[in-house]
Amino acid sequence: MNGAGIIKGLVETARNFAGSYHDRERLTTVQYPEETLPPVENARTLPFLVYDGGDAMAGLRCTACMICEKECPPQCIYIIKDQARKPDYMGKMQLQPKVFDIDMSVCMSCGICVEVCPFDAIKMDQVFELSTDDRFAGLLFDNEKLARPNEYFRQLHKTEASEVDARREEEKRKAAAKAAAKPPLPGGVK
Amino acid sequence: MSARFSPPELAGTDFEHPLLEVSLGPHHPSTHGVFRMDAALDGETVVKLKPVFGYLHRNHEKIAEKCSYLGSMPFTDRLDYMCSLTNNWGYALAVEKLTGLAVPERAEYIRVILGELTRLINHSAVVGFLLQDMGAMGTPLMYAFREREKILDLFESLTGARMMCNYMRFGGCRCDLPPGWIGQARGVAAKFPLFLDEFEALLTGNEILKARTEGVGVLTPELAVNAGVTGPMLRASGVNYDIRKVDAYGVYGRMDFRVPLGERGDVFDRYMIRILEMRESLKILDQALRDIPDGPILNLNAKLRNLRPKPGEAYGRIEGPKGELGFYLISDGGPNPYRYRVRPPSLINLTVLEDMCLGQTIADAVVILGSVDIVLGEVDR
Amino acid sequence: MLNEIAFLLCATLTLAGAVAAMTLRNLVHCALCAAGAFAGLAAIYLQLDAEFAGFAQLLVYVGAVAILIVFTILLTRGAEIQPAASPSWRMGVTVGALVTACLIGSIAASPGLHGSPPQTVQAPVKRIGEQLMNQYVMPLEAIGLLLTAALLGAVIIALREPPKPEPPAP
Amino acid sequence: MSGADQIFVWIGHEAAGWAPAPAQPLVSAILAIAGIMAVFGACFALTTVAERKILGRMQNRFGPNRVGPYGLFQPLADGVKMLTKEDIVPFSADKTLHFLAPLVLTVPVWLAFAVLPFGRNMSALDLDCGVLFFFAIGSASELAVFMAGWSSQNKYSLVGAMRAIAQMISYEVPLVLSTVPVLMLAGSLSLNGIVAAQGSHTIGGLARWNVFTPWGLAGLLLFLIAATAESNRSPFDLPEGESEIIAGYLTEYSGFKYALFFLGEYLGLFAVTGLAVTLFLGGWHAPFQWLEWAPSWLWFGAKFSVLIFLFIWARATLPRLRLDQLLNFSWRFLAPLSLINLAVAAAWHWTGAWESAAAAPVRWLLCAALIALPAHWLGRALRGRLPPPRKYRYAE
Repeated sequence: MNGAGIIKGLVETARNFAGSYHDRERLTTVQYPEETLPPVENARTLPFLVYDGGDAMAGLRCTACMICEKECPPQCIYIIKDQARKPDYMGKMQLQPKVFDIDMSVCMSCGICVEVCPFDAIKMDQVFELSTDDRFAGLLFDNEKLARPNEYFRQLHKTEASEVDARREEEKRKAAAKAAAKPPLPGGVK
Repeated sequence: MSARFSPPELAGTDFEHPLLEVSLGPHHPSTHGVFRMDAALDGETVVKLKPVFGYLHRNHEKIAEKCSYLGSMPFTDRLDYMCSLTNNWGYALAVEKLTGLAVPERAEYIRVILGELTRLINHSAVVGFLLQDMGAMGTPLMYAFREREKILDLFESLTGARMMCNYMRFGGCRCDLPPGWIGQARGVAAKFPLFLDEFEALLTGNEILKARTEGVGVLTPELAVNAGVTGPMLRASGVNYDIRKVDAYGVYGRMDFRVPLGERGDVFDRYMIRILEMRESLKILDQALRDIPDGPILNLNAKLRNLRPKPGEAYGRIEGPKGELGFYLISDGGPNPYRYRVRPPSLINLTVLEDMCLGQTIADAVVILGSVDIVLGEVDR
Repeated sequence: MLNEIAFLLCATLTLAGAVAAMTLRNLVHCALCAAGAFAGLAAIYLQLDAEFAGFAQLLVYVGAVAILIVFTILLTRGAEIQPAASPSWRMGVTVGALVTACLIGSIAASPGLHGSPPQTVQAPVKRIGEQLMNQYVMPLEAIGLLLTAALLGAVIIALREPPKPEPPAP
Repeated sequence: MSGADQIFVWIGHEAAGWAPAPAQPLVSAILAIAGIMAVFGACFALTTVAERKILGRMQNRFGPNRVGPYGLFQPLADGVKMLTKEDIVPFSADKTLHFLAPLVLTVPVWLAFAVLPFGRNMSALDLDCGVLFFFAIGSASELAVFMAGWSSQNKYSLVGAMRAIAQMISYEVPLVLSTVPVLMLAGSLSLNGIVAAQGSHTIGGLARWNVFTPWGLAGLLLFLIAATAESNRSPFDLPEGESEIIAGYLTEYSGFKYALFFLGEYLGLFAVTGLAVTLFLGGWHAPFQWLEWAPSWLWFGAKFSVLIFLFIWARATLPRLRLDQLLNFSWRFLAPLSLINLAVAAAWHWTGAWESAAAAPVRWLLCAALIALPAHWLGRALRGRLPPPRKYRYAE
């Protein structure tokens, strides 16, 4: 019949018209500022630096090993090593970054820095409200702005954080056991 | 100032039909991004059409030659930004060929699942865009995007990102499926046929759609094969060529699915083939979600950093949603590829645009372009 | 008083449109001015209470004839013309003079000029229709036939085999 | 009649009564004009937001809901945006025509509302040949579109204007022809007369609207299709087909001039919808006798809204036709069908005596068949010989 297909189509849009009023499956829009989606554990937006303890700068896990800087595909990480060293969680003396900048306007949220970091020092954040009126300085994050406590990481990525924490506990325990088994050399530091 | 404008090279060739030369694009509403068609029109009939591209060129291949092998992976997301996972897969396949890394079975299944979900996203969105080009106010597109949201949610909970997934790694995948993911995916796959039925009720029988697409933009099988057209466009012309069958990469060899083939190679066939392929994809999804084994997801020998493949070359290709997506790599033993080359299906499918558009009206040219299914990120790279 | 002003406005519009249609350089402007003249004429009809004639004038002349002229201009050539005398200008002057003579003759013969008050003619649509269908049915049909023939002729002239699209180069 | 029914008429009378006697006709005319402009101006604003919301819902999204409660103040925001936008006139444009085109479109469209009866005793101007007036006024819009497209000196504009004119001329034929049966059977060109002719009732108190007859139903459908094309709405929105020719003849317009075009188009749609209500849906009459207590203008408004919803619904669903298909559809389907409809109306008229309970359905069905069969054949002929249904092979 002429127009049968058109009528079928009209019925379909009418069904969606009615459906959008009662069926959440159809009306998938989330009205953003009032509603937000529940956070997704794996979601990633931009990187941050993890620190332990109360002092952000002292507790940074980052050892300025430069791996992330080298691996970052868009080359948005910039690190300068500090001369001073500080002990890490296993008591080993490690370097620390003097400057750790990430240009967030260049970062493409791929998460490769997280994957390559051997110290679990850099992780992906889930913030997305980053708009600023200063696109150069406002989006260049330094280590103070990047540092987040480990609790924050635990809050975002529960599974990953508990894995990391367990591993670090284990390593710490092993290191302590090693240190106990092998008494420090007389007179030796380091 | 005359309203008529005869371009110099065309003026005087035929006094009876002064040609109107219009440049559709690069910021035309329906050129799918920054694509341009220089068309010479006689009335509204296209007598000459020159595709112009390169407006979105981002130097992808040269950047990849300066990047580590891993570092190019997130860049492949941005080739065809509708289907980042299949791009990942193509690139991973090429590097795996180069290095000889084997992929664990579970990872292969995950790849198949993600690849088919991507195909669903792509095909439904393409049909939506095609109808958008036909002036359907975006309604089918919105329905397609509604379903796409659900699949993107799956991607987000697995890979952490909705579009730029950066998920596959050489020798497997980045992370394992989160708990409950398979169930969710089954739920989405089970509801998708309802959406397809709805889609078909809205579109397939529609007289206007038929009038606009039947017999429009016919691509003969000979021309399609000669021009190297691949993917749904080639199959709509009736040529049986699907790399999932030909190469049986991944675990496609174990999957039971059929390849739908078109009859006439016009826009309607291209529309219909995509719908039918989605139905076949759902079959594959069902099997893969049912059979997925436990096990590791990454080859234990896989190296994330400092990958230095032995000197040699490799070509990895997959059946992307748009056609044969190939990555060609030459290694000189260094940490980055010596030569990196993408075979973008969109670009090669686009080369037959003029042949399909000649003699059709300008309104048809837009629809034909929509049926080719291009993403400029891939065409221009 | 109001009536006179309205008449003057309409008449000015008509005359100005007509003069502009003759003198302007741009053909599209000429066509649009001609449409303006047609509209002015319709307004004069309406002012004379000839509703049917007035609206028919609008519908036919502004809605169809003016558009036809515009179409013809666009389909045949560009809008700009060279200011050159037409070779058949003598013919044009002759026709113009003849038409003017006819008009002057009929105006001179009209009772309004001879002092007798113009009688108001009541012409409701219904009566026009009845007259057309009874008394003037033959002329009406003849005109209809003529127009149909003209339409068919135009179609035949315009009908041209569409150029076959060249087969795509292998 | 109830007070609510005549409230606007009463207000008009009272207000005009305050004026000195010689000025009274002028004052009441101005009041009518002000009333029409206010109501349909508001209607325009409401329709823009309602259209976007309905389209949104049909596409499973919310539509505008940010400005004011339920997004109702969206038109205000749009208006402010339109008015504060830069008014760009292309360098090579024909500036006079570019300026005049929106006016030529909008002003006559307002005039068309003068003859529409919005309720009992509620038409601003009861013309003897109202329908003719309506179509005569409408013919100016073609010139306006042409002026806009030509004066912009833009290829897309020109193509859009050519498309628009071709389309409007083609669809004016079925539009006018589909109204002719109504005029014939009502024996009047006056819209008030046509409404009055549909005022009586049959068994069960059902009104004698034209749409309840086979020719009226067919006529309404033909009229609506042609009206969609006349007002350049989807699926006949080729002149502005944004996916093909950017915005057609509107490409080079911005700011207030664009808003005027927008206004003109919507008002044209309203006018032609109002005409459809008047011609086929009984004007301001209630569908049943026992519903006549509700104010007549409310009935008009209700029917008007339903038709507007239909237009929006079609817009949400249908893709656009191609120009040649569009013209073919008009000349090879709509125009012949409306001529046949004329004959069916005549048949209906001749069988006017078949009023008995047994004969009436026979008459109805006979006339319905007389129009349905040609429609079927014409549709077949239009589509040409259908190719066999497609079969899709599967390769294993």
